[in-house]
Amino acid sequence: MGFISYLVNGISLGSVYALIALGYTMVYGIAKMLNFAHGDVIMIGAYVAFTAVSGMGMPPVVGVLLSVVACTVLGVLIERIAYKPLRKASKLAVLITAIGVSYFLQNVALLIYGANTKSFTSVVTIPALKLMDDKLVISGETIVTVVACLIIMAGLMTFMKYSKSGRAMLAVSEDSGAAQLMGVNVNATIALTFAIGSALAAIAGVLMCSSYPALTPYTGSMPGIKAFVAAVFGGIGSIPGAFIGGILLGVIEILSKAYISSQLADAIVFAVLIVVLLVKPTGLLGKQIQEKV
Amino acid sequence: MAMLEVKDIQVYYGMIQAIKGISFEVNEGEVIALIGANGAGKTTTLQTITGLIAPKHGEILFEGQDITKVPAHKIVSMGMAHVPEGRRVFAQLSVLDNLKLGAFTRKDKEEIEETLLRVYKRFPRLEERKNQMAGTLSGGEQQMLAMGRALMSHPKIILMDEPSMGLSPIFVNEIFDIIREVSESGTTVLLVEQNAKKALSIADRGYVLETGNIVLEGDAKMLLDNDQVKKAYLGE
Amino acid sequence: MALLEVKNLGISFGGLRAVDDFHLEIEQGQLYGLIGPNGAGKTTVFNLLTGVYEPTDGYIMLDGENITGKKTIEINKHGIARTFQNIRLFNDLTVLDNVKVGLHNHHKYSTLTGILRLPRYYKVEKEMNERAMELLKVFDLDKEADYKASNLPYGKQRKLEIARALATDPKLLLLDEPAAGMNPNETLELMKTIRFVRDEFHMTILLIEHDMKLVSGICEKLTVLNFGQVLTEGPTAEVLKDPKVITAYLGE
Amino acid sequence: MKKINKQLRSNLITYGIVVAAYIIVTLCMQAGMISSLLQGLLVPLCVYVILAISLNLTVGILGELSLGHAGFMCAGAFSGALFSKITADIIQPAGLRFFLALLVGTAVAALFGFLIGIPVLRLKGDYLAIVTLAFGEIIKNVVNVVFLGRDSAGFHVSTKDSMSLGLEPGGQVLIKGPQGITGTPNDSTFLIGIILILVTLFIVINLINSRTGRAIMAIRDNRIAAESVGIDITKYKLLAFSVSAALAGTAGVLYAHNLSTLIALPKNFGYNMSIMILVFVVLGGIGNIRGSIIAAVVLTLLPEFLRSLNDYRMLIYAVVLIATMIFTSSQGGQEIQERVKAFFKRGKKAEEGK
Amino acid sequence: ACGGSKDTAGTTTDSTAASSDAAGSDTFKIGATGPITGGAAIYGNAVKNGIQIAVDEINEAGGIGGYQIDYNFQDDEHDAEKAVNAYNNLKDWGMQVLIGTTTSAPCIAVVEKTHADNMFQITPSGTAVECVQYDNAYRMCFSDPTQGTESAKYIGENGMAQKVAVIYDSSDVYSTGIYEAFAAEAANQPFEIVSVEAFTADAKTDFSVQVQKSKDAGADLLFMPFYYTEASLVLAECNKQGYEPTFFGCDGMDGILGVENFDTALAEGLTFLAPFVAKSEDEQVQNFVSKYEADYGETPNQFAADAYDCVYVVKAAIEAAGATPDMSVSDLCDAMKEAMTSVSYSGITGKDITWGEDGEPNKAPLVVKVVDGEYTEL
Ligand SMILES: Nc1ncnc2c1ncn2[C@@H]1O[C@H](COP(=O)(O)OP(=O)(O)OP(=O)(O)O)[C@@H](O)[C@H]1O
Ligand SMILES: Nc1ncnc2c1ncn2[C@@H]1O[C@H](COP(=O)(O)OP(=O)(O)OP(=O)(O)O)[C@@H](O)[C@H]1O
Ligand SMILES: [Mg+2]
Ligand SMILES: [Mg+2]
Repeated sequence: MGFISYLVNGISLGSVYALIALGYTMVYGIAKMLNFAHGDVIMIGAYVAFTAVSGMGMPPVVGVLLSVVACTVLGVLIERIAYKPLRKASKLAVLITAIGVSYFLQNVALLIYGANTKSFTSVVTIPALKLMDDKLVISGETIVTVVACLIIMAGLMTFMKYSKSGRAMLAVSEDSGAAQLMGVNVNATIALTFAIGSALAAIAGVLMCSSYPALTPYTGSMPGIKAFVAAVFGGIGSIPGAFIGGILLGVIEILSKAYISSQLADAIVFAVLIVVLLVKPTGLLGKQIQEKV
Repeated sequence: MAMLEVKDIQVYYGMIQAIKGISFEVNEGEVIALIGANGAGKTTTLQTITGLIAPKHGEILFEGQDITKVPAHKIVSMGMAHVPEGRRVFAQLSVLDNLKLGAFTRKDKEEIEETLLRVYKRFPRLEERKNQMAGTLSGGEQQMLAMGRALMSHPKIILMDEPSMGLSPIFVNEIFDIIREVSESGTTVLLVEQNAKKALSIADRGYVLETGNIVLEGDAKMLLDNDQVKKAYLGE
Repeated sequence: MALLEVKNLGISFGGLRAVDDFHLEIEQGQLYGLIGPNGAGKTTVFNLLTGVYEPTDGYIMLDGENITGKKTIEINKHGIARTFQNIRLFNDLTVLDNVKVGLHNHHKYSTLTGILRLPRYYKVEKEMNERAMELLKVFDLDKEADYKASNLPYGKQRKLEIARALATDPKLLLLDEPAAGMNPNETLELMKTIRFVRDEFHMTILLIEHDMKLVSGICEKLTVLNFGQVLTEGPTAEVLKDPKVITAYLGE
Repeated sequence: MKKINKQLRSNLITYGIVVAAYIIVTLCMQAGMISSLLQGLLVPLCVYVILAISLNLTVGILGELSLGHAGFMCAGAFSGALFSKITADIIQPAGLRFFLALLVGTAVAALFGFLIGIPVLRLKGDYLAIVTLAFGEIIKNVVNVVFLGRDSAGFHVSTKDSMSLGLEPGGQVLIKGPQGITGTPNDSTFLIGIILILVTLFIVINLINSRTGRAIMAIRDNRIAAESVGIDITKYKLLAFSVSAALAGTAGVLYAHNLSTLIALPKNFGYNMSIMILVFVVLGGIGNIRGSIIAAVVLTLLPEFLRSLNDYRMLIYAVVLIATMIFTSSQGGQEIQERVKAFFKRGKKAEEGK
Repeated sequence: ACGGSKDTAGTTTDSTAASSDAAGSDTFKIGATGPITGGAAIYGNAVKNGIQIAVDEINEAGGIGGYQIDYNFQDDEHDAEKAVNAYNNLKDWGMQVLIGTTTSAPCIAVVEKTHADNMFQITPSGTAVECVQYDNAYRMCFSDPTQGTESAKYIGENGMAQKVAVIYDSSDVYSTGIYEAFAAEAANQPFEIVSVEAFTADAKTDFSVQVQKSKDAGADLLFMPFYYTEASLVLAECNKQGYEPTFFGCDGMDGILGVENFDTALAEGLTFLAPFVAKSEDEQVQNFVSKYEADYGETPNQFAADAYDCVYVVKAAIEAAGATPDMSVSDLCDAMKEAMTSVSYSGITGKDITWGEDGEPNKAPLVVKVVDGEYTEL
């Protein structure tokens, strides 16, 4: 009994990681950059929804939509201003810029909203699922998050596989010069990637804060890192990998808290990650790229 | 009016000037050969034409339209294809996906399908390997893919950068046959080659590039007989 | 006894039998050519010989020693050095340093000696510089010793790769399409250099090439590979006349 | 040779800058011209400079992205501080004790670097980065749950709390879990910091310009080619990684003996710190040792000098960081730089081949 | 909540420009440090604002012994090293007395420096034992052990529970300190600790396991020695799991009702020991709360209150010592140290507070319980 409910909790936490990781992996897979600011876009998304719903009394759906729009615009703007000039620069330069953007977003939020914690009102209205004489409770948030993950994952995979823009993204990710020669507009494609990634971030932010309602300017940073780990776990760049990685990470975290040590849970999560990578150096579902000599 | 006109372009890599002001033109239906030693600037010229590199000075006209500042992807959709140096196939995509990307600028599904069949007919090996990851193809196979991919866009003009590099003798002949066929089917060709003899033998006209300057130009037959060319590029 | 003796060598990639039942014998001092259509498996043979891939079948004997399944570094220490079809230089190092890396296992001092700059450091570094410059002179690269390797023109990069391979003092030198991307004049010059290396360093050389002028010009013996298998082998002139080779490879 | 001379000159300039900085600061200090703020920053500056130089060995010379450098600093800091605490009454004078603590911290960090390097260095690129991050976090996490006490019966360890150490009355808690180590003697001085920077420079510069350094850089530039000329990849990667870790450990000891509290927070020993060191390295120019030093100094001082801006200070820091990256790394920015350089070089004949 | 941005008035003094001591000889220069950026920014902001109110009041009323107060607050990002920088920066500005630092870990580092400089220091909220280990340092709040011990005693003496579960932040000095003292005292009390679960700063979003374990252990009281941000999550999780024990917190809980948009029903019945309740009828408290609300648009928490009191304590000590601003930092400190043990202060965090030589305040904690969505003093 205990185990099952830990498992459910793990999936619940994991689905949040998965949702964030999907956005991470999307941007990484195409733009080949570790967007360390992703977690902070999530935080902004949550604040926007918070302001709309709790501050201005809009209905939750409108709040979520506003948040998606705001984050999409934000993501595209960030890309345009901070990352685009560095298209040809080293990966490290872009990484550092992303870190700068992360600091920037945190401090902007701090100036606008202050450091005080806000309590986020859940946007999920469906009731919790109670099983086995109420012993096992699956919250509405968990259900919505898992379902959202699955839909987004399926959507992204279909998009990448069958749409023209999806194929353009794959081409850009491999060789943007050659992609241009195919007639692919590289800037527009990368902007689209960021738009999608940031829209996902907004959804992730709203759902994360619905499950874990304390909102501060730093809310996004640790889950951001964890989701990054989840994405790598599953094989960074792989969409189903991000989902599986996220869920597994959540489950491992919760189970090690429950059965080993709540203080060492993070250490255990990281240790498992290391072991997985040693066995499968490109993550669970990552493509093994062999260099042809 | 020439299909493609290059007017006095100069190109720099940082402070280094790679192209020092060259002009030439390509007429519709022609095969033009651009030859020259290593590092003469042939690749740079082609990349400048397709908009991958911006020239510091000069003008490029395609069908009378100034494309000097037009981004590469728009130039491609205007009907120019470029088979890049070193093939640059999308290594982690399948052969078929690579070909489909070639037709990225085209809309009509049926026409694309038709072109695909024609490409398969010309390169049966590609159909055989259509689901293989492009990166694991051998050098020659990759070259076929690069050519096939360019043809998928159904271009008015095709720019080829050393298509025979690294190919077996039999295949070199085949590639030149294909270039001739492509030309005969109405596509204009601008061909960059180390294999000057073969290139000039199928070309209508040719230009000789030396350290960023055009030093010789004229009828292909004439260039083949030119002593200077013979000595420097034909190894005779 | 042959310097290199290969029997029954094979490897598969997934379902593809890239090299199958391959055999090869090269005598000391020979200039040997490996030719064949694109995708025949020539580069793969080089990768097997140098331990980049581990063969699933067969054995490789170098100078009487079995080197099958050994790691790349081990094989290099045993005496096989190579160049690559797609050039692999140490791009950010200078031309001189590229060659000095090649000298790594023949001119040694410890890391601590290097950090503390003990006298041995200066002595060995001097030896290395001298030896490296000697090698660069052979390839007419001495004037570019201080260039960054990636700033060399293509043809010179290929030569530098050969110089670096020679620096490891191999018994057998493998060259993968050394003339690719060179124009006929440059190829002629390269042929002279390869012959010079063979004579001056008493080197045994195995090369892959599609340029028939080079192959017929300098190779003494040839093996022709087709679909991973040996199609034929023998003295150059004979092989090039073989109808099988003409249909599969040469054309016309 | 011309090139060698150029290199030597460049290295001498680097040493010279450090020594000159010391002399100038010391003179100003005697003249009372240096504010308390700056005085307090001197040792941390040395710490960050050493960290930046050492990380440059991994990132710039070995060419691998490490996001766990703070973990090694943490290992060095804790082992060094623990050593000092245990031997506080035994070993005198303080100078000798601190010297030994430095050795201990360095050795422990090197050991960690070596042990972690064995599995980690088999991975590539971003995967390697994430695993170093993971290791850094594990070190921090584990340090946070360790309780160590000492009484007449010897040492006691627990991972729960200080009560479960079961110390006799009068026993001393040495490491107190999340409270870390308090009461570390303040042995670090600016002079020692400068000496350590010089030692670090000496080790790193000489390593780079030696047979070993060439092998490491060869691996960075082309692993397959390096193997083909007989370079032992694992050995040299491990060597570079361990040396880099060891030097981070040295910096950690210096850090630990500058403050009397040593607590492993995300901020000082977590990935935040690792990333900050990485920022120094990238901003200073990957592989450019002198650049690392300058970037570490400038970026440490910047937020302090922005103090008067209060709430906007970290915002401005972020903007400066982004703007600098765009300026130094974008094409447009680089063209401007080249033009500036060309302007200064005019007249001087441009040397061939760079 | 605009606490972060509108109150720059207090720190308008340009710290780099005014570094000469002499110029300030007709004012007392009081400095303070705490985090106003980073994850702990809430606490620093509260302290900053609380001091500002007191300083303004005192200056308006004629200052300390006729001398005005100059006040400067510096950010320390809740980092020991940055706190030392902040301290040094204040020294350059000419600080004579330090109110700080806000959080424990940085405070331990800074107290070494104030000790070396012999500068008078009083921390509003540095709860760790080591914060006041030297004779120049005092504190306004309860120490961690005091709080832990008092909490255990209170629960035991009032028979609040038989079985107690504890959740604490094992990566936090404050939380661990209270927990350890609580556990030690629990041995003498008629209840049993049935479950102890920790969390860390890196994993403080999800509390499902900790809550479930407490629930499964059958605890009828949940002791939560940590801050209210995490507490709000724990309470939400308990609600989710349908677990309804008695909640017992610590002074870090103060502020939980002020969390914007928080469903106060979740915190109903939450009891904790605190030095200060904003809803108190006390006149001084009401005065402070109304000013704070007017200036910063939010209800002050105990950090702000402790900080506010600190200023008055400093004033009392200076006046008792008869000190003047032209004294050197060290002389001032010696004079104030001596005065401190004789000061008896009544403020908003306690009445008739006195200090021992150990720097600890003697004051009775208030017991606060959340009733009908309001803090109520028991
Ligand atoms: N990305 C680059 N950065 C700096 N210089 C470059 C770059 N690409 C080419 N160059 C230089 O520009 C000149 C022209 O190069 P380009 O590649 O156009 O020559 P090419 O005629 O195509 O030679 P090849 O026959 O080797 O392909 C050469 O000197 C080359 O070194
Ligand atoms: N790592 C690999 N994975 C899968 N297939 C491979 C791999 N390496 C080579 N192959 C396949 O093995 C075959 C032989 O390749 P190889 O590179 O040896 O050809 P080659 O004879 O050198 O051709 P070329 O003259 O074009 O260079 C090709 O069909 C190639 O696709
Ligand atoms: Mg070229
Ligand atoms: Mg090959």
